[in-house]
Amino acid sequence: MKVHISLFGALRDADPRGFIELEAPEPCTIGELRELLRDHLREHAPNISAGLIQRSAFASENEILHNHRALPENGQLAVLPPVSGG
Amino acid sequence: MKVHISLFGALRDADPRGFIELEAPEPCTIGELRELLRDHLREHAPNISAGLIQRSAFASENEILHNHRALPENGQLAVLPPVSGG
Amino acid sequence: MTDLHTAVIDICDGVLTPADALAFVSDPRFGGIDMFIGKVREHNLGRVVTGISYDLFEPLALRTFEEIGERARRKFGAPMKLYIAHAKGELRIGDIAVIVAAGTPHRDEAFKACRLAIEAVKHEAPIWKQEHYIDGDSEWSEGCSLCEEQREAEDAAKRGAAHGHDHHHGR
Amino acid sequence: MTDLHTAVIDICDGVLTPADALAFVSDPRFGGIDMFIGKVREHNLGRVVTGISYDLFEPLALRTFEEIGERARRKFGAPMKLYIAHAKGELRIGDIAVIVAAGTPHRDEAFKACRLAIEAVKHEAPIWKQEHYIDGDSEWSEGCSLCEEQREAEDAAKRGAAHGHDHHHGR
Repeated sequence: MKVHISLFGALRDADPRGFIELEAPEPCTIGELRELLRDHLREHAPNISAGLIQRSAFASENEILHNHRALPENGQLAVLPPVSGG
Repeated sequence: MKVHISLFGALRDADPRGFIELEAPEPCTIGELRELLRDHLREHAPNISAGLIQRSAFASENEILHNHRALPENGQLAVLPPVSGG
Repeated sequence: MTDLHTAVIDICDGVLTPADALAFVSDPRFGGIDMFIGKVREHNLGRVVTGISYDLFEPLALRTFEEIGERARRKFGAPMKLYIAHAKGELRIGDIAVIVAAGTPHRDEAFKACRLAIEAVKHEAPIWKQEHYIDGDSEWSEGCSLCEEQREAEDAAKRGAAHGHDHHHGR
Repeated sequence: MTDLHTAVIDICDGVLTPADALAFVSDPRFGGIDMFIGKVREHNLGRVVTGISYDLFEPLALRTFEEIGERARRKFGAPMKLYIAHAKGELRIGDIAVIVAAGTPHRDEAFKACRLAIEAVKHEAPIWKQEHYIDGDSEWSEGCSLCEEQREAEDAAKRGAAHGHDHHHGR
Protein backbone atom coordinates (compact mmCIF):
# COMPACT_ATOMS: atom_id res chain seq x y z
CA MET A 1 0.00 0.00 0.00
CA LYS A 2 1.04 3.60 -0.50
CA VAL A 3 1.82 5.42 2.76
CA HIS A 4 1.80 9.20 3.10
CA ILE A 5 4.06 10.40 5.92
CA SER A 6 3.79 14.05 7.01
CA LEU A 7 7.00 15.64 8.27
CA PHE A 8 7.41 18.00 11.23
CA GLY A 9 10.15 19.89 13.01
CA ALA A 10 13.69 18.90 12.14
CA LEU A 11 12.35 16.16 9.83
CA ARG A 12 10.89 18.78 7.49
CA ASP A 13 14.41 19.00 6.09
CA ALA A 14 13.96 15.47 4.74
CA ASP A 15 11.69 16.66 1.92
CA PRO A 16 10.76 20.22 0.94
CA ARG A 17 7.21 19.09 0.12
CA GLY A 18 6.63 18.38 3.83
CA PHE A 19 5.82 14.71 3.30
CA ILE A 20 7.27 11.45 2.05
CA GLU A 21 5.46 8.69 0.20
CA LEU A 22 6.57 5.09 0.61
CA GLU A 23 5.33 1.77 -0.68
CA ALA A 24 4.71 -0.57 2.27
CA PRO A 25 3.95 -4.31 2.27
CA GLU A 26 0.62 -5.54 3.68
CA PRO A 27 0.44 -6.23 6.52
CA CYS A 28 3.07 -3.88 7.89
CA THR A 29 3.74 -2.73 11.43
CA ILE A 30 4.90 0.70 12.51
CA GLY A 31 8.21 -0.87 13.49
CA GLU A 32 8.64 -2.18 9.95
CA LEU A 33 7.68 1.17 8.46
CA ARG A 34 10.32 2.79 10.65
CA GLU A 35 12.94 0.59 8.95
CA LEU A 36 11.59 1.50 5.52
CA LEU A 37 11.69 5.20 6.33
CA ARG A 38 15.23 4.93 7.66
CA ASP A 39 16.35 3.20 4.45
CA HIS A 40 14.55 5.79 2.32
CA LEU A 41 16.12 8.72 4.12
CA ARG A 42 19.59 7.19 4.11
CA GLU A 43 19.35 7.33 0.35
CA HIS A 44 17.34 10.51 -0.27
CA ALA A 45 18.15 12.71 2.74
CA PRO A 46 21.53 11.65 4.12
CA ASN A 47 21.65 14.81 6.27
CA ILE A 48 18.94 13.27 8.52
CA SER A 49 20.53 11.10 11.21
CA ALA A 50 19.32 7.56 11.77
CA GLY A 51 19.23 8.41 15.49
CA LEU A 52 16.59 11.05 14.85
CA ILE A 53 14.35 8.47 13.15
CA GLN A 54 14.96 6.13 16.07
CA ARG A 55 13.79 8.80 18.52
CA SER A 56 10.77 9.79 16.42
CA ALA A 57 7.22 8.53 16.89
CA PHE A 58 4.61 7.73 14.27
CA ALA A 59 1.08 8.96 14.73
CA SER A 60 -2.32 9.29 13.17
CA GLU A 61 -4.33 12.47 13.71
CA ASN A 62 -5.76 10.84 16.81
CA GLU A 63 -2.96 9.05 18.58
CA ILE A 64 0.65 7.94 18.76
CA LEU A 65 1.14 4.58 17.06
CA HIS A 66 3.76 2.39 18.71
CA ASN A 67 6.03 -0.10 16.95
CA HIS A 68 3.75 -3.11 17.33
CA ARG A 69 0.75 -1.34 15.76
CA ALA A 70 -0.42 -1.95 12.20
CA LEU A 71 -0.45 0.89 9.67
CA PRO A 72 -3.74 2.83 9.59
CA GLU A 73 -6.01 1.76 6.75
CA ASN A 74 -6.01 5.15 5.07
CA GLY A 75 -2.21 5.12 4.85
CA GLN A 76 -2.00 8.60 6.38
CA LEU A 77 0.73 8.99 8.99
CA ALA A 78 2.84 11.66 10.63
CA VAL A 79 6.37 11.17 11.85
CA LEU A 80 7.08 13.17 14.99
CA PRO A 81 10.63 13.97 16.07
CA PRO A 82 11.23 14.61 19.79
CA VAL A 83 8.93 17.44 20.87
CA SER A 84 9.92 20.80 22.34
CA GLY A 85 6.77 22.84 22.73
CA GLY A 86 5.89 25.56 25.17
CA MET B 1 3.01 56.90 78.85
CA LYS B 2 -0.09 57.08 76.69
CA VAL B 3 -0.32 54.25 74.15
CA HIS B 4 -2.47 54.44 71.01
CA ILE B 5 -3.50 51.01 69.77
CA SER B 6 -5.08 50.73 66.30
CA LEU B 7 -7.67 47.98 65.87
CA PHE B 8 -8.13 45.67 62.85
CA GLY B 9 -10.36 42.83 61.73
CA ALA B 10 -12.49 41.27 64.44
CA LEU B 11 -10.91 43.57 67.03
CA ARG B 12 -12.52 46.62 65.41
CA ASP B 13 -15.61 45.61 67.38
CA ALA B 14 -13.74 46.53 70.57
CA ASP B 15 -14.13 50.27 69.92
CA PRO B 16 -16.09 52.01 67.16
CA ARG B 17 -13.37 54.68 66.90
CA GLY B 18 -10.98 52.02 65.56
CA PHE B 19 -8.44 52.51 68.33
CA ILE B 20 -7.96 52.22 72.06
CA GLU B 21 -5.86 54.46 74.27
CA LEU B 22 -4.23 53.02 77.38
CA GLU B 23 -1.92 54.40 80.04
CA ALA B 24 1.18 52.16 80.28
CA PRO B 25 3.97 52.20 82.90
CA GLU B 26 7.54 52.97 81.84
CA PRO B 27 9.29 50.78 81.00
CA CYS B 28 6.70 48.37 79.64
CA THR B 29 7.05 45.32 77.46
CA ILE B 30 4.63 44.16 74.78
CA GLY B 31 3.79 41.19 77.01
CA GLU B 32 2.80 43.56 79.80
CA LEU B 33 0.78 45.72 77.43
CA ARG B 34 -1.07 42.58 76.29
CA GLU B 35 -2.21 42.07 79.93
CA LEU B 36 -3.31 45.71 80.17
CA LEU B 37 -5.29 45.43 76.93
CA ARG B 38 -6.94 42.22 78.06
CA ASP B 39 -8.00 43.85 81.36
CA HIS B 40 -9.27 46.92 79.52
CA LEU B 41 -11.34 44.89 77.07
CA ARG B 42 -12.74 42.61 79.77
CA GLU B 43 -14.26 45.74 81.25
CA HIS B 44 -15.13 47.84 78.16
CA ALA B 45 -15.71 45.23 75.43
CA PRO B 46 -16.74 41.98 77.08
CA ASN B 47 -17.83 40.58 73.69
CA ILE B 48 -14.13 40.28 72.72
CA SER B 49 -12.74 36.94 73.90
CA ALA B 50 -9.52 36.80 75.91
CA GLY B 51 -8.42 34.03 73.54
CA LEU B 52 -8.50 36.45 70.61
CA ILE B 53 -6.15 38.84 72.45
CA GLN B 54 -3.90 35.90 73.23
CA ARG B 55 -3.70 35.00 69.54
CA SER B 56 -3.17 38.59 68.41
CA ALA B 57 0.17 40.23 67.68
CA PHE B 58 1.32 43.76 68.35
CA ALA B 59 3.12 45.70 65.67
CA SER B 60 4.52 49.04 64.66
CA GLU B 61 4.16 50.20 61.06
CA ASN B 62 7.43 48.42 60.33
CA GLU B 63 7.40 45.13 62.15
CA ILE B 64 5.74 42.67 64.48
CA LEU B 65 6.73 43.32 68.10
CA HIS B 66 7.00 40.18 70.18
CA ASN B 67 6.25 39.89 73.90
CA HIS B 68 9.78 40.62 75.14
CA ARG B 69 10.05 43.88 73.15
CA ALA B 70 9.69 47.32 74.74
CA LEU B 71 6.90 49.65 73.62
CA PRO B 72 7.88 51.93 70.74
CA GLU B 73 8.88 55.42 71.87
CA ASN B 74 6.09 57.14 69.97
CA GLY B 75 3.44 55.03 71.74
CA GLN B 76 1.83 54.08 68.39
CA LEU B 77 0.89 50.43 68.08
CA ALA B 78 -1.44 48.17 66.16
CA VAL B 79 -2.99 45.00 67.49
CA LEU B 80 -3.37 42.34 64.82
CA PRO B 81 -5.78 39.44 65.22
CA PRO B 82 -4.99 36.23 63.29
CA VAL B 83 -4.70 37.11 59.60
CA SER B 84 -6.78 35.77 56.73
CA GLY B 85 -5.73 37.61 53.59
CA GLY B 86 -5.75 36.55 49.99
CA MET C 1 14.16 46.74 44.57
CA THR C 2 12.78 47.97 41.23
CA ASP C 3 12.02 44.40 40.16
CA LEU C 4 9.34 44.23 42.84
CA HIS C 5 5.98 45.97 42.69
CA THR C 6 3.78 45.94 45.77
CA ALA C 7 0.39 47.58 46.17
CA VAL C 8 -2.68 47.82 48.31
CA ILE C 9 -5.57 48.99 46.17
CA ASP C 10 -8.68 50.43 47.77
CA ILE C 11 -11.59 49.10 45.78
CA CYS C 12 -13.08 52.60 45.86
CA ASP C 13 -10.08 53.88 43.91
CA GLY C 14 -9.71 51.09 41.38
CA VAL C 15 -9.55 47.40 40.69
CA LEU C 16 -6.71 44.92 40.57
CA THR C 17 -5.67 44.45 36.97
CA PRO C 18 -4.04 41.21 35.77
CA ALA C 19 -2.74 42.97 32.64
CA ASP C 20 -0.76 45.40 34.83
CA ALA C 21 0.78 42.50 36.71
CA LEU C 22 1.77 40.73 33.50
CA ALA C 23 3.23 43.89 32.03
CA PHE C 24 5.29 44.47 35.15
CA VAL C 25 6.82 40.98 35.31
CA SER C 26 7.47 40.69 31.55
CA ASP C 27 11.07 41.02 30.43
CA PRO C 28 13.03 39.91 27.35
CA ARG C 29 15.13 37.75 29.66
CA PHE C 30 12.12 35.84 30.94
CA GLY C 31 10.51 32.81 29.32
CA GLY C 32 8.19 31.92 32.18
CA ILE C 33 5.48 33.89 33.95
CA ASP C 34 3.19 32.47 36.57
CA MET C 35 0.30 34.49 37.93
CA PHE C 36 -2.08 33.64 40.73
CA ILE C 37 -5.39 35.47 41.02
CA GLY C 38 -7.55 35.12 44.12
CA LYS C 39 -11.21 35.98 43.65
CA VAL C 40 -14.21 36.19 45.92
CA ARG C 41 -16.26 33.05 45.46
CA GLU C 42 -19.90 32.52 46.20
CA HIS C 43 -19.63 29.68 48.70
CA ASN C 44 -17.47 29.04 51.73
CA LEU C 45 -17.85 26.24 54.24
CA GLY C 46 -21.28 25.53 52.81
CA ARG C 47 -22.62 29.06 53.24
CA VAL C 48 -23.69 31.36 50.40
CA VAL C 49 -21.39 34.38 50.38
CA THR C 50 -22.52 37.72 48.95
CA GLY C 51 -19.28 39.63 49.42
CA ILE C 52 -16.11 40.02 51.44
CA SER C 53 -14.73 43.07 53.25
CA TYR C 54 -10.96 43.24 53.40
CA ASP C 55 -9.27 45.17 56.18
CA LEU C 56 -5.51 45.83 56.02
CA PHE C 57 -2.87 47.47 58.16
CA GLU C 58 -1.40 49.05 55.09
CA PRO C 59 2.11 50.18 56.03
CA LEU C 60 3.00 46.82 57.56
CA ALA C 61 1.24 44.92 54.74
CA LEU C 62 3.40 46.68 52.16
CA ARG C 63 6.54 46.02 54.21
CA THR C 64 5.53 42.39 54.46
CA PHE C 65 5.04 42.15 50.67
CA GLU C 66 8.52 43.62 50.18
CA GLU C 67 10.04 41.18 52.62
CA ILE C 68 8.30 38.32 50.81
CA GLY C 69 9.69 39.52 47.49
CA GLU C 70 13.22 39.65 48.86
CA ARG C 71 12.81 36.19 50.32
CA ALA C 72 11.66 34.76 46.97
CA ARG C 73 14.60 36.37 45.21
CA ARG C 74 17.07 34.99 47.76
CA LYS C 75 15.53 31.54 47.62
CA PHE C 76 15.43 31.09 43.85
CA GLY C 77 18.48 33.13 42.92
CA ALA C 78 17.38 33.61 39.31
CA PRO C 79 16.65 37.04 37.84
CA MET C 80 13.05 37.70 38.83
CA LYS C 81 10.30 40.28 38.69
CA LEU C 82 7.55 39.96 41.22
CA TYR C 83 4.20 41.71 41.56
CA ILE C 84 2.09 41.53 44.71
CA ALA C 85 -1.15 43.47 45.02
CA HIS C 86 -4.05 43.11 47.44
CA ALA C 87 -7.47 44.72 47.44
CA LYS C 88 -8.96 46.64 50.35
CA GLY C 89 -12.62 47.37 51.01
CA GLU C 90 -15.93 45.79 50.07
CA LEU C 91 -15.58 43.16 47.33
CA ARG C 92 -18.35 41.32 45.54
CA ILE C 93 -18.44 37.81 44.06
CA GLY C 94 -15.92 37.55 41.23
CA ASP C 95 -13.92 40.58 42.31
CA ILE C 96 -10.18 40.08 42.46
CA ALA C 97 -8.84 40.10 46.03
CA VAL C 98 -5.18 39.40 45.32
CA ILE C 99 -2.77 39.10 42.40
CA VAL C 100 0.69 37.61 42.63
CA ALA C 101 2.80 37.28 39.49
CA ALA C 102 6.38 36.15 38.96
CA GLY C 103 8.51 36.39 35.84
CA THR C 104 11.75 34.38 35.60
CA PRO C 105 13.96 32.89 32.88
CA HIS C 106 12.43 29.40 33.30
CA ARG C 107 9.06 28.15 34.40
CA ASP C 108 10.08 26.24 37.51
CA GLU C 109 11.22 29.34 39.43
CA ALA C 110 8.17 31.27 38.26
CA PHE C 111 5.76 28.67 39.67
CA LYS C 112 7.71 28.32 42.90
CA ALA C 113 8.13 32.05 43.49
CA CYS C 114 4.45 32.68 42.81
CA ARG C 115 3.38 29.93 45.19
CA LEU C 116 5.80 31.02 47.90
CA ALA C 117 4.51 34.59 47.63
CA ILE C 118 0.80 33.81 47.81
CA GLU C 119 1.30 31.44 50.74
CA ALA C 120 3.29 34.11 52.57
CA VAL C 121 0.73 36.81 51.79
CA LYS C 122 -2.00 34.62 53.23
CA HIS C 123 -0.12 33.54 56.35
CA GLU C 124 2.00 36.57 57.22
CA ALA C 125 0.51 39.82 55.92
CA PRO C 126 -1.75 41.88 58.22
CA ILE C 127 -4.94 41.38 56.22
CA TRP C 128 -8.34 40.32 57.49
CA LYS C 129 -11.45 39.26 55.70
CA GLN C 130 -15.03 39.46 56.81
CA GLU C 131 -17.44 37.30 54.87
CA HIS C 132 -20.99 38.50 54.33
CA TYR C 133 -23.65 35.83 53.92
CA ILE C 134 -26.93 35.80 52.10
CA ASP C 135 -28.83 35.58 55.41
CA GLY C 136 -27.42 38.98 56.44
CA ASP C 137 -24.94 37.50 58.88
CA SER C 138 -21.23 38.22 58.59
CA GLU C 139 -18.10 36.79 60.12
CA TRP C 140 -14.39 37.53 60.35
CA SER C 141 -12.48 34.51 59.06
CA GLU C 142 -10.43 32.38 61.36
CA GLY C 143 -6.80 32.89 60.51
CA CYS C 144 -3.10 32.58 61.24
CA SER C 145 -1.75 34.11 64.42
CA LEU C 146 1.13 36.54 63.85
CA CYS C 147 2.04 36.32 67.54
CA GLU C 148 5.27 34.32 67.66
CA GLU C 149 4.71 32.80 71.10
CA GLN C 150 1.13 31.84 70.22
CA ARG C 151 2.14 30.47 66.83
CA GLU C 152 4.76 28.24 68.40
CA ALA C 153 2.26 26.93 70.92
CA GLU C 154 -0.29 26.25 68.16
CA ASP C 155 2.31 24.62 65.93
CA ALA C 156 3.37 22.36 68.78
CA ALA C 157 -0.25 21.38 69.41
CA LYS C 158 -0.73 20.59 65.74
CA ARG C 159 2.52 18.68 65.25
CA GLY C 160 1.79 15.60 63.21
CA ALA C 161 -1.64 16.84 62.21
CA ALA C 162 -2.26 18.70 58.97
CA HIS C 163 -2.15 22.51 59.13
CA GLY C 164 -5.89 22.55 58.84
CA HIS C 165 -7.11 26.05 58.20
CA ASP C 166 -5.71 26.86 54.80
CA HIS C 167 -7.93 24.46 52.92
CA HIS C 168 -11.00 25.55 54.78
CA HIS C 169 -11.27 29.27 54.57
CA GLY C 170 -8.80 29.73 51.77
CA ARG C 171 -9.13 30.84 48.23
CA MET D 1 -16.02 18.91 28.11
CA THR D 2 -17.24 22.52 28.06
CA ASP D 3 -15.00 23.37 31.01
CA LEU D 4 -11.96 22.88 28.80
CA HIS D 5 -10.83 25.25 26.07
CA THR D 6 -8.02 24.18 23.76
CA ALA D 7 -6.59 26.13 20.86
CA VAL D 8 -3.75 26.35 18.39
CA ILE D 9 -3.44 29.92 17.21
CA ASP D 10 -1.55 30.72 14.03
CA ILE D 11 0.36 33.90 14.74
CA CYS D 12 -0.74 35.17 11.32
CA ASP D 13 -4.36 35.03 12.48
CA GLY D 14 -4.01 36.44 15.97
CA VAL D 15 -2.13 36.45 19.24
CA LEU D 16 -2.58 34.51 22.44
CA THR D 17 -4.52 36.65 24.89
CA PRO D 18 -4.16 36.19 28.66
CA ALA D 19 -7.43 38.08 29.25
CA ASP D 20 -9.31 35.46 27.19
CA ALA D 21 -7.77 32.67 29.27
CA LEU D 22 -8.72 34.38 32.54
CA ALA D 23 -12.25 35.04 31.34
CA PHE D 24 -12.66 31.40 30.35
CA VAL D 25 -11.50 29.92 33.67
CA SER D 26 -13.36 32.42 35.88
CA ASP D 27 -16.45 31.16 37.67
CA PRO D 28 -18.39 32.25 40.75
CA ARG D 29 -17.50 28.89 42.30
CA PHE D 30 -13.77 29.48 41.94
CA GLY D 31 -11.54 31.35 44.37
CA GLY D 32 -8.23 30.43 42.77
CA ILE D 33 -6.86 30.92 39.28
CA ASP D 34 -3.34 30.09 38.24
CA MET D 35 -2.06 31.04 34.80
CA PHE D 36 1.24 30.18 33.19
CA ILE D 37 2.48 32.19 30.23
CA GLY D 38 5.46 31.05 28.18
CA LYS D 39 7.18 33.74 26.17
CA VAL D 40 10.02 33.82 23.70
CA ARG D 41 13.10 35.04 25.51
CA GLU D 42 16.17 36.60 24.04
CA HIS D 43 18.77 34.14 25.27
CA ASN D 44 19.00 30.37 25.31
CA LEU D 45 22.03 28.30 26.23
CA GLY D 46 24.16 31.42 25.98
CA ARG D 47 23.09 32.34 22.43
CA VAL D 48 21.21 35.49 21.45
CA VAL D 49 17.81 34.48 20.07
CA THR D 50 15.94 36.72 17.61
CA GLY D 51 12.81 34.59 17.29
CA ILE D 52 11.32 31.12 17.40
CA SER D 53 9.32 29.22 14.78
CA TYR D 54 6.75 26.84 16.18
CA ASP D 55 5.63 23.86 14.12
CA LEU D 56 2.64 21.77 15.30
CA PHE D 57 0.80 18.69 14.17
CA GLU D 58 -2.48 20.39 14.91
CA PRO D 59 -5.11 17.65 15.11
CA LEU D 60 -3.02 15.53 17.43
CA ALA D 61 -1.88 18.57 19.43
CA LEU D 62 -5.50 19.49 20.13
CA ARG D 63 -6.33 15.90 21.07
CA THR D 64 -3.35 15.87 23.38
CA PHE D 65 -4.49 19.12 25.06
CA GLU D 66 -7.92 17.57 25.61
CA GLU D 67 -6.43 14.42 27.06
CA ILE D 68 -4.28 16.55 29.38
CA GLY D 69 -7.36 18.46 30.53
CA GLU D 70 -9.22 15.25 31.31
CA ARG D 71 -6.21 13.92 33.19
CA ALA D 72 -6.01 17.08 35.34
CA ARG D 73 -9.71 16.88 36.12
CA ARG D 74 -9.45 13.21 37.10
CA LYS D 75 -6.38 13.82 39.21
CA PHE D 76 -7.64 16.78 41.23
CA GLY D 77 -11.31 15.90 41.35
CA ALA D 78 -12.40 19.44 42.15
CA PRO D 79 -14.60 21.47 39.80
CA MET D 80 -12.17 22.96 37.31
CA LYS D 81 -11.96 25.06 34.18
CA LEU D 82 -8.83 24.71 32.12
CA TYR D 83 -7.52 26.70 29.16
CA ILE D 84 -4.66 25.49 26.99
CA ALA D 85 -3.53 27.46 23.94
CA HIS D 86 -0.34 27.28 21.90
CA ALA D 87 0.97 29.56 19.18
CA LYS D 88 2.04 28.42 15.73
CA GLY D 89 4.33 30.23 13.30
CA GLU D 90 7.10 32.79 13.57
CA LEU D 91 7.30 34.40 17.02
CA ARG D 92 9.51 37.27 18.10
CA ILE D 93 11.07 38.05 21.47
CA GLY D 94 8.35 38.71 24.03
CA ASP D 95 5.62 37.01 22.02
CA ILE D 96 3.48 34.54 23.91
CA ALA D 97 4.09 30.93 22.86
CA VAL D 98 1.76 29.19 25.28
CA ILE D 99 -0.90 29.96 27.86
CA VAL D 100 -2.23 27.49 30.40
CA ALA D 101 -4.77 28.63 32.98
CA ALA D 102 -6.71 26.73 35.62
CA GLY D 103 -9.61 27.91 37.76
CA THR D 104 -10.67 25.89 40.82
CA PRO D 105 -12.40 26.48 44.16
CA HIS D 106 -9.07 26.65 46.06
CA ARG D 107 -5.58 27.69 45.11
CA ASP D 108 -3.77 24.39 45.64
CA GLU D 109 -5.60 22.58 42.82
CA ALA D 110 -5.24 25.60 40.53
CA PHE D 111 -1.45 25.64 40.93
CA LYS D 112 -1.16 21.87 40.57
CA ALA D 113 -3.46 21.61 37.54
CA CYS D 114 -1.67 24.47 35.80
CA ARG D 115 1.73 22.92 36.43
CA LEU D 116 0.59 19.45 35.37
CA ALA D 117 -0.83 20.88 32.15
CA ILE D 118 2.22 22.90 31.10
CA GLU D 119 4.57 20.00 31.84
CA ALA D 120 2.38 17.68 29.77
CA VAL D 121 2.13 20.20 26.91
CA LYS D 122 5.91 20.46 26.82
CA HIS D 123 6.63 16.74 27.07
CA GLU D 124 3.74 15.15 25.21
CA ALA D 125 2.22 17.47 22.61
CA PRO D 126 3.45 17.29 18.99
CA ILE D 127 5.05 20.74 18.94
CA TRP D 128 8.53 21.69 17.75
CA LYS D 129 10.49 24.86 18.08
CA GLN D 130 13.22 26.18 15.89
CA GLU D 131 15.32 28.91 17.43
CA HIS D 132 16.73 31.65 15.22
CA TYR D 133 19.97 33.26 16.37
CA ILE D 134 21.42 36.67 15.82
CA ASP D 135 24.23 35.20 13.70
CA GLY D 136 21.65 33.96 11.16
CA ASP D 137 21.93 30.36 12.28
CA SER D 138 18.89 28.41 13.42
CA GLU D 139 18.31 25.14 15.18
CA TRP D 140 15.48 22.80 16.08
CA SER D 141 15.48 22.29 19.85
CA GLU D 142 16.37 18.98 21.37
CA GLY D 143 13.27 17.50 22.88
CA CYS D 144 11.31 14.64 24.38
CA SER D 145 10.84 11.51 22.33
CA LEU D 146 7.18 10.49 21.90
CA CYS D 147 8.29 7.02 20.83
CA GLU D 148 7.38 4.73 23.70
CA GLU D 149 10.15 2.19 23.14
CA GLN D 150 12.74 4.94 22.76
CA ARG D 151 11.44 6.82 25.78
CA GLU D 152 11.70 3.74 27.95
CA ALA D 153 15.25 3.13 26.79
CA GLU D 154 16.18 6.76 27.49
CA ASP D 155 14.47 6.75 30.86
CA ALA D 156 16.36 3.60 31.83
CA ALA D 157 19.64 5.21 30.77
CA LYS D 158 18.84 8.29 32.82
CA ARG D 159 17.62 6.46 35.91
CA GLY D 160 19.09 8.15 38.94
CA ALA D 161 20.25 11.16 36.93
CA ALA D 162 18.17 14.32 36.62
CA HIS D 163 15.86 14.57 33.61
CA GLY D 164 18.24 17.03 32.08
CA HIS D 165 16.67 18.68 29.08
CA ASP D 166 13.78 20.58 30.53
CA HIS D 167 15.89 23.09 32.36
CA HIS D 168 18.12 23.66 29.39
CA HIS D 169 15.96 24.48 26.46
CA GLY D 170 12.80 25.10 28.40
CA ARG D 171 10.68 28.03 28.99
